[in-house]
Amino acid sequence: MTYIPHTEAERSQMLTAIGVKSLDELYAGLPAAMRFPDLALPEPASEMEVMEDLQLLSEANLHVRQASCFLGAGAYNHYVPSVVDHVLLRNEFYTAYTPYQPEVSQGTLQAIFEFQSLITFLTGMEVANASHYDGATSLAEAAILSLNHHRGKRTKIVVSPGIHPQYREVLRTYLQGQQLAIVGDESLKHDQVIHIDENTSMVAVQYPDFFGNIHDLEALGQEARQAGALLCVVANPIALGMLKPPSEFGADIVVGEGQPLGIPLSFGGPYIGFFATRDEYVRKIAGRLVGETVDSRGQRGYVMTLTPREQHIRRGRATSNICTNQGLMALAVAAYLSTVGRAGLKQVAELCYHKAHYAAQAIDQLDGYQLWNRDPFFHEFVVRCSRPVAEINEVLLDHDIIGGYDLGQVYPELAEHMLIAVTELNYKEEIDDFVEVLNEQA
Amino acid sequence: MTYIPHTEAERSQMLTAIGVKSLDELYAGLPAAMRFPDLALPEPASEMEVMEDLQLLSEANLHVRQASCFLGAGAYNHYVPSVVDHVLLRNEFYTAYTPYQPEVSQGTLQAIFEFQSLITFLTGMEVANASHYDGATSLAEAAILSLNHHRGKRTKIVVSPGIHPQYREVLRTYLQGQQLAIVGDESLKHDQVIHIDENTSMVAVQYPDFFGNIHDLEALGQEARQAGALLCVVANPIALGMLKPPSEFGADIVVGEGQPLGIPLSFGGPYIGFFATRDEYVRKIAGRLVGETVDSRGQRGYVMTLTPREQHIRRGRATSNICTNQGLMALAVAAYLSTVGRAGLKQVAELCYHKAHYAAQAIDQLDGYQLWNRDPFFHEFVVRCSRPVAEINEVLLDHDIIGGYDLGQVYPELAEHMLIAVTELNYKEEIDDFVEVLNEQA
Amino acid sequence: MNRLEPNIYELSTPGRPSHRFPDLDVPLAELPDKMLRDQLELPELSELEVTRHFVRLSQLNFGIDTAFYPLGSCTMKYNPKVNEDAARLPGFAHTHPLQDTRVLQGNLALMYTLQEWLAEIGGFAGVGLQPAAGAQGELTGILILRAYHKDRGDKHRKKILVPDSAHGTNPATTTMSGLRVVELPSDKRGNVDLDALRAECDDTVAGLMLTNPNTLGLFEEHVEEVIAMVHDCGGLVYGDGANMNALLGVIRPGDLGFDVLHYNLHKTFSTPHGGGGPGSGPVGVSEALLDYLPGPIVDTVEPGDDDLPPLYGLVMPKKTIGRVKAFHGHFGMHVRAFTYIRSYGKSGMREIADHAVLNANYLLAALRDTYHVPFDRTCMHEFVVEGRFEKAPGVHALDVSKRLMDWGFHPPTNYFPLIVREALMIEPTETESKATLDAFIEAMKSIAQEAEDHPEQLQTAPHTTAFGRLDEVQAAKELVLCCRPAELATLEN
Amino acid sequence: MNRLEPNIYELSTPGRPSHRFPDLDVPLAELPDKMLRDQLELPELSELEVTRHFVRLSQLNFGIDTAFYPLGSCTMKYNPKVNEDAARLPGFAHTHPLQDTRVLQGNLALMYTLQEWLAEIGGFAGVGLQPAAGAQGELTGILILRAYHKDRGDKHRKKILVPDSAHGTNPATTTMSGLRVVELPSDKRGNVDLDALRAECDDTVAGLMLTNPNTLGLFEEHVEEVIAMVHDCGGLVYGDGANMNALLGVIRPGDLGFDVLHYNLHKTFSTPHGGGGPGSGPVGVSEALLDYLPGPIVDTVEPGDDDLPPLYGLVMPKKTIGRVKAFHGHFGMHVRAFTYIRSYGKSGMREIADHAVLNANYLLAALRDTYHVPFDRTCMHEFVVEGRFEKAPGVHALDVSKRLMDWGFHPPTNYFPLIVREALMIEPTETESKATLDAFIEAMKSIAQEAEDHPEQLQTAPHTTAFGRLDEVQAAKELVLCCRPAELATLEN
Ligand SMILES: Cc1ncc(COP(=O)(O)O)c(C=O)c1O
Ligand SMILES: Cc1ncc(COP(=O)(O)O)c(C=O)c1O
Repeated sequence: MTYIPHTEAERSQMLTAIGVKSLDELYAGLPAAMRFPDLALPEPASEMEVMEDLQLLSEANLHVRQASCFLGAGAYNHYVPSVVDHVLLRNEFYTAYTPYQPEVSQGTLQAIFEFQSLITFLTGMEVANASHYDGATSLAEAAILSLNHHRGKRTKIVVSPGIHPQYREVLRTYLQGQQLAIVGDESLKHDQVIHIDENTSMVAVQYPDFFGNIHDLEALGQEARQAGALLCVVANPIALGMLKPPSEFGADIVVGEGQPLGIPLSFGGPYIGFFATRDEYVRKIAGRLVGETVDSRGQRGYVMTLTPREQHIRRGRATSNICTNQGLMALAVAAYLSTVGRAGLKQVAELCYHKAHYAAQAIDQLDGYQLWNRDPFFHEFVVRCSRPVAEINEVLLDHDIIGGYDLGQVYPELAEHMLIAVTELNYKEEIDDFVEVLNEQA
Repeated sequence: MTYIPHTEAERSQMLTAIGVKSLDELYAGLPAAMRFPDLALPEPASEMEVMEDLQLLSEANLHVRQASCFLGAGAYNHYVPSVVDHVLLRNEFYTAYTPYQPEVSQGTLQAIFEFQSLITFLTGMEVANASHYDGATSLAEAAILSLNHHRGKRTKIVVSPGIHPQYREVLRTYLQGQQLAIVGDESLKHDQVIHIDENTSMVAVQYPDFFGNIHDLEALGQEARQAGALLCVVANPIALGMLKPPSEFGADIVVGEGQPLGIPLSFGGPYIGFFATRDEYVRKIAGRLVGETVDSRGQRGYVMTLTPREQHIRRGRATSNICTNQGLMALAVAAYLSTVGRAGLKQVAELCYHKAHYAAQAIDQLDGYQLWNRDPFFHEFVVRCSRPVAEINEVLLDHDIIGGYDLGQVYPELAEHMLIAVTELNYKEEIDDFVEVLNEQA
Repeated sequence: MNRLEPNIYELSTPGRPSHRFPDLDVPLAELPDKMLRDQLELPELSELEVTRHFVRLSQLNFGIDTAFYPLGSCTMKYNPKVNEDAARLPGFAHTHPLQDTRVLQGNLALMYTLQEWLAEIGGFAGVGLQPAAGAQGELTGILILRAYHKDRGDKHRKKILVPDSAHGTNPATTTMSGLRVVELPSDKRGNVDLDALRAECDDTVAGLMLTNPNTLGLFEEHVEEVIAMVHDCGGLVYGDGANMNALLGVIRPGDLGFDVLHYNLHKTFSTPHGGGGPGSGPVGVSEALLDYLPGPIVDTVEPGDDDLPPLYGLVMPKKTIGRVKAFHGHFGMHVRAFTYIRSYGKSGMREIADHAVLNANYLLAALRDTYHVPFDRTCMHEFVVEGRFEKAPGVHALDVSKRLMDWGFHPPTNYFPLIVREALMIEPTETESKATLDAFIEAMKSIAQEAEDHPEQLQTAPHTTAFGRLDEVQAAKELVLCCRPAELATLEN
Repeated sequence: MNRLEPNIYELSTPGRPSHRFPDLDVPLAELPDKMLRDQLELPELSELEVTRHFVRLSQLNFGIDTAFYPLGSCTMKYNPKVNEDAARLPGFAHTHPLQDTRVLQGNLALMYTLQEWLAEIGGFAGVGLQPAAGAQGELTGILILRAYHKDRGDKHRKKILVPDSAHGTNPATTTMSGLRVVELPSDKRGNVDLDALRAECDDTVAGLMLTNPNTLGLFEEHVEEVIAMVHDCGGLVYGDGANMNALLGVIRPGDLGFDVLHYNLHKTFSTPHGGGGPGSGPVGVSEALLDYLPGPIVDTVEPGDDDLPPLYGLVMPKKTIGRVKAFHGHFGMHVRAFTYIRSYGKSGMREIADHAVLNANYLLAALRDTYHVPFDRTCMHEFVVEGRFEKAPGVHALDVSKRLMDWGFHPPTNYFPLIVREALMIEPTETESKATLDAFIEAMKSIAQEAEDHPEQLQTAPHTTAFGRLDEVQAAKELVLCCRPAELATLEN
């Protein structure tokens, strides 16, 4: 299959116009010995054959719609209303690029502006940017903002062990070149508050945390504020459909993973990181910002703004290198939130909440299983099992059930603990079946 | 799930503006006793639940991509390039209606004009209309055209038994109110030529015929012409990618089923009937015609034309009642033919041809099976079996093979004969497997 | 600098590489040389050229998804996106119409259920899904009437009564069926004129074709009497169900005495109009006519029980008028309509009608003082006003329509029904919001004012669309119905 | 009558029924009252309103599928539709990143194969697919260099050499990685200035970031020498692969001596740009750097044999720099790129580069006489001209760009690279036809003429688009970054 339009005749006309005899000649300046390698790739194939291959590969997977899925841990199986993908398939949206030329990009610009607005209101903050790669990198970008806010004078980031382990990994990857300490997540018992001091740039916490717990962050916010550190909350956006926005705990930055808002699981990506903060930090935000303005005809319109923050202007002095971000995913989130709306998001949140509690209670009553969470939780909870989680999950799979996350993999103290997520897609019947199989495996 | 936007407040504002107190009052003029029946319908459901139901229903089917399909008989399993459906999903195309207002319908109008052009060139005729419901009704409309052409003075339609049986059924349904004879298809042995006389309005024949045969229609065309009857050819459009167009046999009307040109099988519909003829009959064509013109600014544009032929103007004197036709399917055909293009259509035709012959030859060599076709055939052929076709098909199904059409169902003389179709979607391996299972069932 | 979109032949370049199919994997067979064509005048484009062409063309259209589209009689309601997804599920989209029905129980269950639901909604004993559109539903229905009378030996019933407000397909259908149209006048309130009807009711009446609500958007006030008169003279009553949207959950045509009715899935049940189809026009019939339905229809061939669902099969009604289409009708549309009814459910049906009627009456109330309403009473889902102005005699309904485009609205239906001068037939549908209706009202009022102040603004409209008025006379005179390929491709590969 | 599209909050109506989820089917649990929010300022729209809004917005965009889009450095080639279908197959789209990999062998096989193919195309020992975009690929690569030196105890290597023609992400990446940027000037032919490079090559060099072809679209003429110099002083060479489209099947960066390189799947491998992402920026590395790749990557954990495919697993490279993203990268983009490479295959790779280079040189040859070409030699897949005119000093590159919109073209990249005055960076890509290029040439020439004759036509352009020039100063000054909901919704249901 080729998408190259040239005919033989056109090719030779063009070569003549250029003044060369062959295509090879165009590469005369390239090291001759290495030119035109013989690549070990498959032969070209027709679309029909390619699609068959892909179909077969996809069928070699067990997907979550073929099973009951109780796995979350940072990626959630939610229902995506049909209209969302119909919007994404608009050719003018997905085949455009970054709206450098606003006169012919108002569609993208207004959609991003709306995404920013939706995130701003959802998080309760004052301003949101056009997106980051995912929840993990938005946390890293928050840390960088805090470091810049403190002009590099503070060299400690305090993180809660209740933040998604992979987010903490990414944070450490991003900051490995800086001279600073990332502390607080040494063990679950650990109280981060003891780390907060005058050298602390940012305190980061997850809400609900990785184990599903809904903590009141009021006190932590005050500690951070007192120490002059920024409070960053990693929030689950569906939970914000019912829970107090982090702004109410005095959060300075709210970041998170937007995947639950209309983006398919897709084996982990593309997703979208959202990033909201206070107006006072707007000039330190990484990434694109779209602002309202007017055009030469007096019409309201939108442009990318405050670009001097960004790499293409500030180059080596920019605080982030982000360029391409998650435009189309921002559109998905905007379409999702517009479609489900105020009432719908609340409904999803509550469905998740009640179903998770129904499941938790039922499992807690089984012999051999015990609910680990002591605090209120949202749609995810931890169960102490009396066997290795991997073994239980294997049996569950035989029943077409995708079991929860094996916490022992990353939290040694939580061996034989399973993190279970429940969403609106889990009917009562599925939950009951799940509980029954767990019971048999106790 | 509702798509009604009204809020409670709006509803009452609107009722007030109308001057009524309740919605019920709007129906005051309706027979009171029968108002507001209690309908035995399911409760409303969320999109998520509805989609799950539909998914389950669809999975209760065995579809042709889950099996090897050798079934044709008027509906063919061809590959549809991906781009076709992306075009059909353009909101502006599928949510518009008949282009009554050309200033805001140029997209639809030009696409139909292009469809007409493609069909004109493919069939070799001079003019084509915007579509009929399917191949069968386009044959019926051809017959009606012929009757009108002869001003009702000829009362016989001669049809070949090699025309799709269901098309002949539909022809008879359509014409049951007219005083005329439809003859020629009494048995396969029958030579239609003997029926052609001065009273014959139209002679209809299929090309390739229902059994796949490619007949030279030259002689038949001459017979028809001599008798002053119109020759109507029901053509397979994929076959026209390699075979002589019916215009070369002197066809007056070429009709057919457009499904093979980019339309999914979809259990039989929606498909599209195409209809092409000579310029001299253009004022007698049923259905929409789009013509080129200019707008007030001097731009080239398109409009529906010769509308005085149609029911909305001519009412009881119109020759057809067709109104809504197959607009979106015409777009699919236009997109398909533009995508595969000259070389692609020929390639598909030849793939079908060669694969069908490979299969036919292999089956003919088996004990217990015999190729029935004596003439050249295209991508479908008949095999005489030594057992009931239904029995063989049952075994084939166990091997995930969808066998051919059981001809005995409609042609008593062809009991134990199977009509087998092969397309570009049947790989050699599938054909070999099919032959092997047939062999085991001999 | 005006960038008109070339046509697909103008965009073609000989030799352009286009879509590629797999290589042949079997030996070459001998070709029937004598039968091969030597020219194939199809265009040659790259996939990008094809995509860009059709995307650009699409942008020249108004559709429901871009603009308010109050095209009367066409019920341009929102087409839910989930319907599109459902119809594209591989388990539906890739089923062959002649497969063994035992492996297609999903399709059959869906069709069976849809038959039942439509019958329940319309108040009929049974429904056949085969007809492809409204007009084919009409043909089906009238052929059923004809067959019924014929079967009873009632051979001289050749007259079909058709009100003068009827859609053109009604009389055209009658003629196609070999019967004779007798047109009935409407009375002052837009009803069938009872005296005229009475005068025609004799033993040559095969039936009456009645649209209710009629094309004025008005409920036939004497519907029971009208139906009784026809029944009393031995005729049957055919219902043109194009306007069923007003009746969902409100009143059932079958209960009113209609003997046959066609549904328009592409109107009432939200399947997309596709730029002019495909539609779907199932037909519902009373008990007495069940056996005449076109076939096959879906029926249970083995009853189900607690453990097993019933086995469905395709069966031909005993005295069927025959097939009206190859295969089983527009299954893809059946899937969409099924999805739609399943979504709204029982209570949703009436909500649809309620809001369709509410929206129409709201518009009517707002426009009544500005536009002349020829038959002014509570309307159902649509209404008709006159697009003419005493103070601006040179302005016509068409001018109002064209000017509406400048406001971003698709115009209403023009010049139908024929009994209204300068008709503008306005059907908002239930899926439009008050805000949209208010904007439309503003436009309509402003246009009426403009008709007096600046009539030329209307007469030369539209101004802001990509195309101005098209010359229909030239189109009909010059009759260019096919691209002229710039260069008739003679290279054959 | 100008119909601006309101924003989503302006379109909201309190109480509007919107998308409905299933009813709760379990008992209510107690809610954590203290933790509940009392306001949720989200809009409320019907599905039709949502659809119409986004469809209308989309029409305000130019995209590849509507217009030629020669945005330099971005490789705006055709995005095949089949790629979109492939990524949406349920078996891919509905897989959870933390499922047991034994039931996700389809995903892993695809990723493994893509790793292998990209490594083969680039001439590297291995590839990691995790990075989300080009810039993250850069960060990954530079962190790998850093880790490599650190591992060897080479602690004072803090200097990253970056040519002045480099993309802004290159220096920004360097800083983010805690290293120091040293900018290298370009020579007269657009190459890295060898003397300047030589002067910087010492034992504090961590590496060089080289874009080849560079952002002028020119192949680095001394590339082997440049790389050797850096290697000789103990540094490593990072390749910015944004311009790989020119090299497919032509030359492999790994063969040239690059140690690390990021690929842009959203440029070279046709995954859509999505209005600004998602992209995908896999990183290829030489043997010596394999263990530093971010992870997990896909590897075979049990070899296959004739009957069984290998078992794939996710493994963490031994000395990994760590994760750069949660999970495994932009899998949806991996599927598309896989589909693309599989379609073109072995021979197709070079055909892509050939025609990208052919198209660029064709444009360059045609425009050379009209526009000043600062570095004029055979270009690769793109080239840079100056958008300024001696006879029209008031006209700028931006004006040329805006005027191109009136011709229906998306403008080239403006004001990059920074070393060219009034830069217009033009990248046609291989999927555009000669006819399109000819039309673009005509436009460019006509605009150049117009710049002299009617400069104001350029300075006030665009004229035919839905929007005129936007006021960027006001945007930055007033800083409105969020809708102001007309009415802060206080009803809480
Ligand atoms: C009242 C009425 N009857 C019949 C029809 C014909 O229906 P169809 O176009 O589906 O054939 C229409 C179509 O617009 C109509 O409005
Ligand atoms: C030369 C070059 N390098 C790096 C980048 C950054 O890539 P991305 O936008 O994918 O992060 C770009 C993007 O435009 C580029 O053109």
